[in-house]
Parts: sequence; C-alpha cells; structure tokens
Amino acid sequence: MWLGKNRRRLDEFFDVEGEKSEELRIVGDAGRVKWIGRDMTRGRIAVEGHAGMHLGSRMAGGAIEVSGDVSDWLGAEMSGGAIHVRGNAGGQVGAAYRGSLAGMRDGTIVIDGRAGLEVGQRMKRGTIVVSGGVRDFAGLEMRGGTIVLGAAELRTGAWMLRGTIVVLQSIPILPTFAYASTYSPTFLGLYAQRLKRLGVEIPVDEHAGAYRRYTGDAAIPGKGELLVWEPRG
Amino acid sequence: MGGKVSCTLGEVTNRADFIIFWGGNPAECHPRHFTKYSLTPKGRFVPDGRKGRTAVLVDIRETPSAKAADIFLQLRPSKDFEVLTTLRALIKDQRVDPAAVAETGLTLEQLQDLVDRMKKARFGAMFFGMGLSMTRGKHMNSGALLNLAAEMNAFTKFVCMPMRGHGNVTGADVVLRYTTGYPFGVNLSRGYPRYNPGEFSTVDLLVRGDNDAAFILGADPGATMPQPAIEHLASIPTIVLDPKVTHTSRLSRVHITTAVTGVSAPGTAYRMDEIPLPLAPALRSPYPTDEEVVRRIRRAVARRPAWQPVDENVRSAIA
Amino acid sequence: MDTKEQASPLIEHKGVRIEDTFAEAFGMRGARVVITARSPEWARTAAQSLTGFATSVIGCKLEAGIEADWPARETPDGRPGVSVLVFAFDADGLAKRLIERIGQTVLTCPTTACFDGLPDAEDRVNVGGMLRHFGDRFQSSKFLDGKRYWRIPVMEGEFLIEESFGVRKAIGGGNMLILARDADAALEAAEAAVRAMRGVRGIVLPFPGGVVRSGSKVGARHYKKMIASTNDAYCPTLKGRLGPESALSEEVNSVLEIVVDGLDRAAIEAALRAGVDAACRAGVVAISAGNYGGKLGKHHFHLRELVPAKPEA
Amino acid sequence: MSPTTLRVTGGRVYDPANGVDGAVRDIAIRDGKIVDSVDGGRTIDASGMVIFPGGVDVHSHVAGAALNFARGLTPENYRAARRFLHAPGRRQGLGGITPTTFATGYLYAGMGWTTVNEAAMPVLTARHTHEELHEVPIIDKSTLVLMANNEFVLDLLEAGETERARHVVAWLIWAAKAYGVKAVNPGGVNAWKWGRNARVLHEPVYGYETLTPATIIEGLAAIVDDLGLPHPVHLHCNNLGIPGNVETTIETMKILEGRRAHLAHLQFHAYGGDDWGTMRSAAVEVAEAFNANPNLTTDAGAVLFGDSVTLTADGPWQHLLYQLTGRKWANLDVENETGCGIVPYVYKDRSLVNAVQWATGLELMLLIDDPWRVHLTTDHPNGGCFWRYPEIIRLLMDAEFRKEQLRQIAPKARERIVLGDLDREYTLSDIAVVTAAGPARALGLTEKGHLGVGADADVTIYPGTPDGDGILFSYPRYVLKGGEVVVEEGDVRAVTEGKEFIVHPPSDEGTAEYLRPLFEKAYTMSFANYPVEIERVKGADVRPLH
Repeated sequence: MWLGKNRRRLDEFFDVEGEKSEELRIVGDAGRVKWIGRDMTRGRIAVEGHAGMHLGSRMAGGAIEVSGDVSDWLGAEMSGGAIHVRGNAGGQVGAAYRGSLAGMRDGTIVIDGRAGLEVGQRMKRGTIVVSGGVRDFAGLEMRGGTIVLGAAELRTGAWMLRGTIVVLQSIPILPTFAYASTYSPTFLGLYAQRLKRLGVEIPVDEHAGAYRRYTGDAAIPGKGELLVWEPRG
Repeated sequence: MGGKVSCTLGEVTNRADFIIFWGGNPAECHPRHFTKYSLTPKGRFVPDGRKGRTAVLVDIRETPSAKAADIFLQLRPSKDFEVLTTLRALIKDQRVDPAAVAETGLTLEQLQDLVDRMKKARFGAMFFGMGLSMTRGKHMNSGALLNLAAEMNAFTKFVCMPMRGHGNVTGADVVLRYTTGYPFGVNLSRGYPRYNPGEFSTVDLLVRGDNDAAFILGADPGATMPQPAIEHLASIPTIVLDPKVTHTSRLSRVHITTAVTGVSAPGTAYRMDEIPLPLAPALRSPYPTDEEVVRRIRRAVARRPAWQPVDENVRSAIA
Repeated sequence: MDTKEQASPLIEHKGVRIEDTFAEAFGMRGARVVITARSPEWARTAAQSLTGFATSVIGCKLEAGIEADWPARETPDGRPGVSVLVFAFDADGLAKRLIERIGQTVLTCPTTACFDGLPDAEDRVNVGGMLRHFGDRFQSSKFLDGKRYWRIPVMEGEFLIEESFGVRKAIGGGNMLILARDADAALEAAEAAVRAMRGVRGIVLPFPGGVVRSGSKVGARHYKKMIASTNDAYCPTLKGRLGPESALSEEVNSVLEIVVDGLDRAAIEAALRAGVDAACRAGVVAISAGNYGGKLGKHHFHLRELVPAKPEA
Repeated sequence: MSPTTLRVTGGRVYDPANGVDGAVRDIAIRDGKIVDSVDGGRTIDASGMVIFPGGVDVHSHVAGAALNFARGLTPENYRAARRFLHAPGRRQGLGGITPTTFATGYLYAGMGWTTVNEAAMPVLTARHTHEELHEVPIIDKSTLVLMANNEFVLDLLEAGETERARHVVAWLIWAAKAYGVKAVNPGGVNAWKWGRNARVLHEPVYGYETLTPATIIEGLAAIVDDLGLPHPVHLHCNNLGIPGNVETTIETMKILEGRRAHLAHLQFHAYGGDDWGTMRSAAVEVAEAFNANPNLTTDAGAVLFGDSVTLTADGPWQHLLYQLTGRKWANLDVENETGCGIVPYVYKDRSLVNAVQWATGLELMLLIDDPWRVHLTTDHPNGGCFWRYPEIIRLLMDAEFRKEQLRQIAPKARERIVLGDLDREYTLSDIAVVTAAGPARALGLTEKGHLGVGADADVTIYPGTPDGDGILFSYPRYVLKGGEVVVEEGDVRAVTEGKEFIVHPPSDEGTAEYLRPLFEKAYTMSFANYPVEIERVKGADVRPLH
C-alpha cells in the first residue's frame, strides 16, 4: 500500500491475520484508507469501522459491507456486485470520474444513512439506494438505472436522459420536469421485492399512497422520470 | 454531451452583437473589459460599437454593471442553474413549468424573450463570473452556461468564457495541461500525474489535512479558504512566495519576498482567452523573481538523495 | 391407435383394471408465464384468457393451461399471480404464439404484469422486446439483476413485461383414458382425476376442464384431408359396427381422456400417478392410455409403473 | 556527455534516398552527423538488424493552444493512458490520445521517429506553441502557420494585391517563427465565425464579394512558391470528411496545376456518395488524379479503429461532428486568423462510415504509384495516435493480413471499398520512403530522411524479425538522434533537446507599418507583443530558402 508517495508494507499499519481467502475483514478506522475493494471481481470485504474514498471503485463483482461511514466516490464506475454502507457516504456515489461518459454500469449500492452531491451522476444501469437522503444533483446526467432516495435537496435529476429516481418525500422539482400523473408503477414492485432482502422498504401499497410522476429533463431533452411518493390523505 | 465553445476576445470585439454577462460585475472587477473588449469598442463587423450591441446582465443584485447593460435580469440567489437549465429547454422548444420558472425570480415570458433575442443574434458571447461559478452548484452552473452556448450553435454563432480571477490563473491552467494533461487538482505523488477535483484540489487536501507541507505561489489561500484549511496550513511547514505580506504569509513558516511579475519580473501571462502575453518589466526590483527562487530551491533539493517513484503496475517484492 | 387389448397379466388398482399399455407423448418446447395483478381474480382472468383455445397443437398451434396460483410473496413484483405453461413444437413457434397471446390477453387486461417463470433456462425467446413496439417509442426499460423489463404506457397506467422468456425441452401428450360403465361415472372419475392432477407443479391439462371427450386417431379412414378424426375404437356407440376392432369391452359405455403436458418426465409421471389413483373408483371399468404403437413419440409412460405394485396374491 | 563518434556495424541498411536497399553497411557518426568513417568511439553491433533513417512526420498535432484545449477536455483518456514516471533526467507525463509534451518526445523517439512537423499554428498563439514545443524533448520540430482564413491575407487577395499579400505572409511567418504555410478549409473557417462554411470552391466566401476558396488556394500556393519556402503550401482541402468530397479534392488539384503543394490527410478528402448512408471510398479516383499531378505530395491521414480526439482548425466540420456524435465539443475561434474545433471520437469497425474511412487511407497508400509522394500519417490525433504507426506499416506490408482485417469490418462497407482487390505489398525500402525519405524531401529538410554523408545522424535500428504481433516496427532496438543513443532496448536512455526549424522569408520593410493600423483595429493586444521574439524559440535553426 501507499502512504503518500511512499510504498509501505500492509503490516506497518494493520495487524494481519489469517490465510489467503475470498473474504477479508478490516477492523478499525479505515476512514483515510482509499481504494478499498478497487476493481474487485468476487469475494467479500467487511469493513468494521469507517472507509475512505473510492471504496469499491470500478468493482465488477463480489460484496462489500461497511459498518461505519465512507467518503466520496463510493462505487464510482462500478459494473457489478453489491455495496452496503450502514453509515453515511460522501459525494459522487456511483458516479463517473471527471470526463468519463458513464458512471455506474451495474450493481447495487445501499446506504442506510445520508450521501452527498452528485449521487449516481451519469449512471447507466444498476441501483442506488440512499435511505437517509442526499444533497444536490442526485442523478445528474443520468442515462439509466434506478436511484431510490429517502429525501433530496436541489436539482434532483438535472439533465437526466433516461432512468428513474424515486424519492420518498416531497422535493423541489426543476422547471424542466413536467408533472405527468399519480399512480402506482408496477415495476417498483420488482425493486421493492429485491430491496426487501437488503433491508430496504419501498412503499408500494396502493392503499398507503401513490407516486407523482415527473418526466424530464426537457433541457436535454430527456425521458427520465422522477417518482415522488405521496402518502394518501 | 456538452462542450466548451470559446474564442479569443478580439472575436467578441469584432463580431459580437449580443453579449450576456452572468454572475459577474465587470464594471468593478474587470474594469477595462467593457471598454477594451466587449461593449464599447468599434469592431470590424460592429462598426457602431456600443450601439451595435445588445448587452444583458444576469445577476442576483443590481451591481454597477447593470447600468452598462440594456437588459438586466435579476434572479433570486442560487437559482442560476434552474434558469440556465430552463433556457436550454426553451431554445429547443421544449415545455417548462411556468410556476417553477417563476420561483427563480424571472418569468417564463422574460426567459422566452431572452431566447428569442439570442436566436436573432448574429454572434452571441457569454461571459460568466464567480457569481455563477462559486455559488451553489459551482462547476455545474458554469457547465450549464457552457452547454447553453454550445447548443446555441445549432441556431446561430455563440461563444462562452469565464472571467478569470486575479493573477495568472489561466497560465497555471495552461502549463499544467501540457505538462501533466490536467488543468488543476493534479497529484504527482506516484511519479505520474493523477487528477481528481474534490480529492486533489488544494482546498480539499488542506481541509482533510492530507499534505504535510505547502508551497504557495501567486495565491493567498489564507484570505479565502475555509477555517479548517487555514488551520492545517498553519500547522505544517508552509512557504509563501509573494511580493507582499499576505494573510497566508502570516500563518506560514517562511515568507520569501519576490519581484512583482509584470512590473519588475518578466515572463508570460495568459489572458482569460488563453492568449499568451509577454511581460516586459518596467522597473527593477531588489527582490528575486519567483522563477529564480523556485530554481534555487530546486537546486538545493536536488542535492538531497532523489526519491524514485515505483511503477504501481509492477508488483515488486515489497507487495 | 393400437387398439388391441393386451392379454397380459392382470393389473388392478382399487378394484379397477389397469391395462398394461402406455401413453405415448412427444418432445415439445415449453415456457412458463407468470401473470401478476392487483388481485388474484384479475391474474386468473388474464391467465384464462391467455390459455383459451390452446388445447392441441394440431388445431391451435399451442397447448397451454394454468399451472398454479402464486401467493404474492412468491411473485417477482410481490403481487398475487398465476402461472401458465405453454407448449409448442419449437422455440420460434412458442415465441410467435406468446407475442400474439400476451399482446391480446395480458397487455389488455387491467392491472396485470407478465414475467418469465423459467429464469434458469438457457434458451430464451424475445417476447417483451417485441411487445414493446406497442409503446410506439414511449416505452422504457429497466434492467435489474441481469434481466430487462419493458414498461409500456397504456391508458390505465403501465404494462410491465419481461423482455425474454426461458424455453426448455418439455413433453406434450401424456394421457390416460377412463373407461367407465356410464357417462356419470366417467365424468365423476375424470373430475376427481383432474382435481388430483392439478396439485402437481410443472404440468397443465390443456383441454376444457382438463378433460377431453373426443380422443382422436391419426388421419381418417374416409376423408383423406383430415389430419385427425374420431377415435372410433374407443367410441362406445360404434362397438356394434366395429365388432372385434373396438377396444372396448361389453360393460364400457363412456370413455374420457385426460391429456397432460409437462416441463419434464417426472412431473407428468407424478400427475398421471395422481390421476390414475383418483380415477380408480366405483363405476370405472378400466384405465387405459393412448399410444401410436410407440413409434411416433419418444416418451412412453407405462401405466403399470404408475400404480403401486400389488403384493403377490 | 555524448560520445562524439559512434559506429553502427553489420546492419542491413535501407536508405532509399541514396539508393541503398538492404545492403549490409557500416554507418559512421561524428559530432551528430553521418561521415565516411571514424576511428574509435562506441560501436553498436547491428548484425541481423535493419537500419532506417529516423522517421519524419510531415503532419501531426503535438503542441499548441488547440491541442492543449483538447487535453483539458478529455481527462478520461489520460486515466487509461500510458504513464511516464519521472526519473533522473526524465520528466513525468502521460501518453494516450493527446500525450503531454514530455511524453510526446519519449513516444516519438521510442518509436524511431526523430522529426515532427506540427501542422497548425495561429500567429496569435504561436508564442504558446513554441513554449510547448520546447518541452517536447529529443525530436526536432517545425511548425506551419495558419494562413487561409487570415483576414489581412484574405482582404488583400480579394483586392488583388498579391504583391502586398506576399509581404504580409512573409512577415507573419517570421512573426510566428514558423517553417511553412498551412491552409485549412480556405475561407470556410472564416465563414464559420458566422456559423457558416465554404462548400463550393468557386463561390465567394461568406462576407466577401469576389474572393473564393479557389482564389485563396491559388494565391497562397503562388506566394509560398515565390517566397521560396522549403515546404510548399500545406493544404487541408475544403469539405473535409464529407461524403462526395472527391469532387472538391480533384478540383483543388486542378487549381494547383503548375504549383507545388502538399495535400494534407488525403484520406479525409477521398469519399464518394451523397450522404452518410451512401458514402464510399473514392480512393481510386483521387489516386488517379494525384498520380497525374507530379507537382503534389500528400500524406495518408489514415484512420485506425479505436479512440481518438479529432482536432482541427476546421471549425464547421467539428460542429457537424459534434451534432453527429452528441458528445463533447470544444471550439476556439482565434481573432482575425483562424479557429479550431475539438470532438472526441471513436472509430468503430462495425460502423459503415468508419470502415470506409479505414479502408480509404490504406487504399490511397496502395494506389498512389510513387511512394515518394505519399507519406505515412494519421493526422494525429484525428485518425489515430501517432504511436500506432507500426500497425499501419504492417497493413501496408502484408496483403494477407489486410484481408483478414477486412473480415472484421461492417459487411456493407466491403462493397464500398476496393481494398480487398489490392495485392500490393510495401517493401522495407518503400516503408523507409513513406516514413522518412519522402516526408523529409517534401519538407525540404535536406539533412533528414537519409543516411548519406552529411545527414543528421538520426538513425533507427529495428530488430531483423517481427515481434509476436507480427509488427516489425513497434520497438526499435536503438534510436540515435543527432548521433546520441536516445533509445536502447525500448527505454529512453538520454534526453536531448531537439531543434526547431524556422524560415525567415524576406518582407518589404514597410510591411509592419502597413499592418500596424490594421492590427490595432482587429486585435485586442498590442502590436509590439504580436511577433514571437526569436529568443523564445529554443534551438531555433533558420533554414535557407530556395
């Protein structure tokens, strides 16, 4: 591993135990350790504590679980596998690195806490769930895939071409999104079923409420959708 | 997907009949911009000078620049992105929500009128300042305006450029690009350039406390950066090269006074349109130039044993 | 059909003679369609419509039936559902029929959605990917866990259908014949058999109510153009005219057949076993099966293997 | 320090300029030049190897404001690029599609090329181009200054003041410290400043009464000849990239009859058809016309499949490409002089258009009879990166390999090209002509491109047998630049400073005073700051005129 510009042995920083294996457990505060699980294709990493930037960046398979918080670029440009963060995440979750045409290409990211700016920027496929809500520009220039947000600040879905952003409470909508209808999208049932296994609930009960559907972003012009949950009554 | 459509300032002088200033106050911040480049001068294809041009100012408050504009559009703070995104839709004849537009402080009619005028222009130019690029949305606000300008070229000629701040910012950007490939936020600690704004940009490094020394040239972060960044600068060996004592000098370990570039030190400065201008010093200075100091430091450092980067693709015995 | 009664050792089950013959079945291609809806009733309505007029490949190009009701927790979208099995001679034909039928009967039916029920099948046919054209470019898709789903805007809201459906080798034409003393006894026995067989997963009974009264033979004696015609050897009213050529004994006055299509041999065997067991009741003279001498279909289901072996008496 | 003498012994030498075709010869080097013989010094045993003159690239974009704009636009390309780690004597950098300055020098030298002509420089930003070129180590460089949309020149040509125009061109060349004159889409870039183009050679340019692209082409070719520049006018024809542009290209050749000229990246100008759907290769027609015009030279501008960044002064074409690709686009118009557009692009073998482009470049190289008049280029980075030249060499030398590659492309494209019918295979001597001897001659660089006595000791030594990929030319065993071993076994061993070739054509003394008032009206900087000071051109080598 690298400390700044110098290459060091892993055991200068960590007590390393066990044999070569498909499973890796990192215990303690790795909040300043970058690139954990970069390019991983299989196996399992469990971080018991915090993790730093670029966790699971460009990963193609396997699973990562973090009990604490993670920093920016979580799962950036990932193409498969699953990440579950129990705490909060930084910005650019599942995003494209600067200049790249595509962010997340497939896979699943679940964040139980909150996340920062530009969640799912330029994502093409895959699912991102942030139960606690996000800051501005969620789904920026999104080209496909599904983002589920507990709440969101401004400019959600800005410049999106395709894809779905589900928000579980009312949010400010850009002028370039057009309200379409209020309904219960059948396909959300698929996501609800799947996410239930990961401990995430998406409301799909018609008796409890429905989703307001907005399409946009007309600036592109795009045919993405914002689905905003509206409880009945 | 977006673009950057620009030109040298002479093109604006000679051709632009429609000019938008967005989030900037050139009358006070770039005092010669109106008279030398963008508004009043007569140009080859704008023989009437100011009379031949329409100027629009978009800002959140009525600055002195508003007086120089034919049209002033006052929007609510942090609504730039919403307005620009709406304009991008309107130029493509897409529908927008009038009620949501109204929340920006401007009406749909005002924006439609602006779009109609933009499309009628022969040559449109857009300039933007920190009122756009440093408010909520930051680089995405600038991106919105740049995209709008690029897309306008489907209808008529349009260009767009930032009004860069003080110092030779553009020059640093230019030189970094040709030596490292990236314009800013470059990290050389692995022996080759890496780039990631938000990770390697100065303010982020300082706030996170990632660096263990700082060498500051032609900038005064102590005056502008957030408190955690300043505290970190104060806690590490910080060296400042500056003609005068700055906020950063006060918290640094070392301040080296250097000659004022352009006044008593030669070199090249890049204008905001990336035109290189030779600097011819008018005065002599008792102080060394920045270049001289950097060369001397480099020579001194070269006497120490060299640090050799290792190619991270080569899995060496250490791993 | 080979109509000769075999003079072989007598097999009996619950007092009913089990003829020592076999059902001859054919290799087919099958698919499973899971239809979900807001209520079990609407799911079943769509399923019934989808499986209508799909009794025999000869006349309908498709054989289909309802396989089972699915509780909400088992379906892909968490709503109540019904699964349907469909069978055709080949994958291409299956795809064509699915596109026609789902397009006309599920797409049109309120609240429904339509999913592939054979996710592990390697052979796949494009169904949702063709039906999406109904969306006239207003459709959109979702890609989840390696599968693509199409969302087609319709007046009610949205119709959701999976892009591709799995196709696997299957078996069509498993059957049993109930030879009874009278029509009432035949029908009661058939109803009992159908009830029992419908509890088996992986099969359907494509005929009305699961029962067919008009068993057929290949071709015709008198009309050259007929592909199939009435199974005269098993028609009680023709016993007098056919004499020894009739397959029926004196006391048989009504025969009903149950045809089973299934995704694999084991499912069909299980169904036939349950059916034979249930059909062996008062008024039933014998259980037989239809075959063509064993040369046309490669799947043979011998009745003697479907009843519990009798302890040597 | 560098050895002053060096001998290379036992290698098979390909030096077509001196009629040497694979003979085993010793090469002697003293003080950076090739000499008859030397005593002592290092000896490189090149037995079993092949020896070429150092490569000369007649048309490449390696420095300048436009390229630097492209660098900033495509950070994603660098993340996948080859990395150059800094080391004692070697600077950091990144390769990829638009390599950084240091990397450019290492990559060219590492491939065995030692001279590069940067093909597009505005006067206004020439100072910057030279700054960048100074940071391109090892190789020698030259630049062409953009002239066919310069409003001073256009106004004079419209007014018929050819004499004055010649003085202005001469003055501008020296102001820019350039080596030659480049004409890009004559009149079209100027029209682009109003969002228009110049499509028809004999129709007036938008904004002018009588001036047509044809008069600009004729006028500049005459001026360059009259000034006696070593390199003729370097012309990027109108209608680049557009289906059916073959007519424009052939008409341009007619306009140039009796004049010297170099037609840049001919591949992009050799298409038939009416639109993208009917586009076909017109290499046969273009090559036939070209073969009949011995006054012309050209370069291939070949296309290779993969990522590229298109980068040209042809602003209107770039806007079209942006609309076609819907991806990124940068544009930079330069006051009074020129413009430039940048669009990242991917050439796909399954695309009909791209497959036709790929074939057209190769067809031209195979159909033009005289290898001395057609040079190997990709119009880097437009058609592909310069560091992929070895791939083209293999395609030229191996007809079987070409046929294999043909199977990979869009099937429809095979009916639109003739590549499958061409059996010609380049010899090693032909390769030496198209990569070194020919371009050196076209550039008028008499000490380059050959290994005769008096030549610059730029020598590339390749292994005698191809590498595993069948590519002979990917990794030279040794590269000598000015007599120094700069590359050995694929590693940059010594980093030298290259020269910059410039010319100083004479202009009337009053030219500056004529230009000053015009300049002050049209430009936004001071006239005194306009010309590049000669001190700013490091390693300047002022070349003689004809």
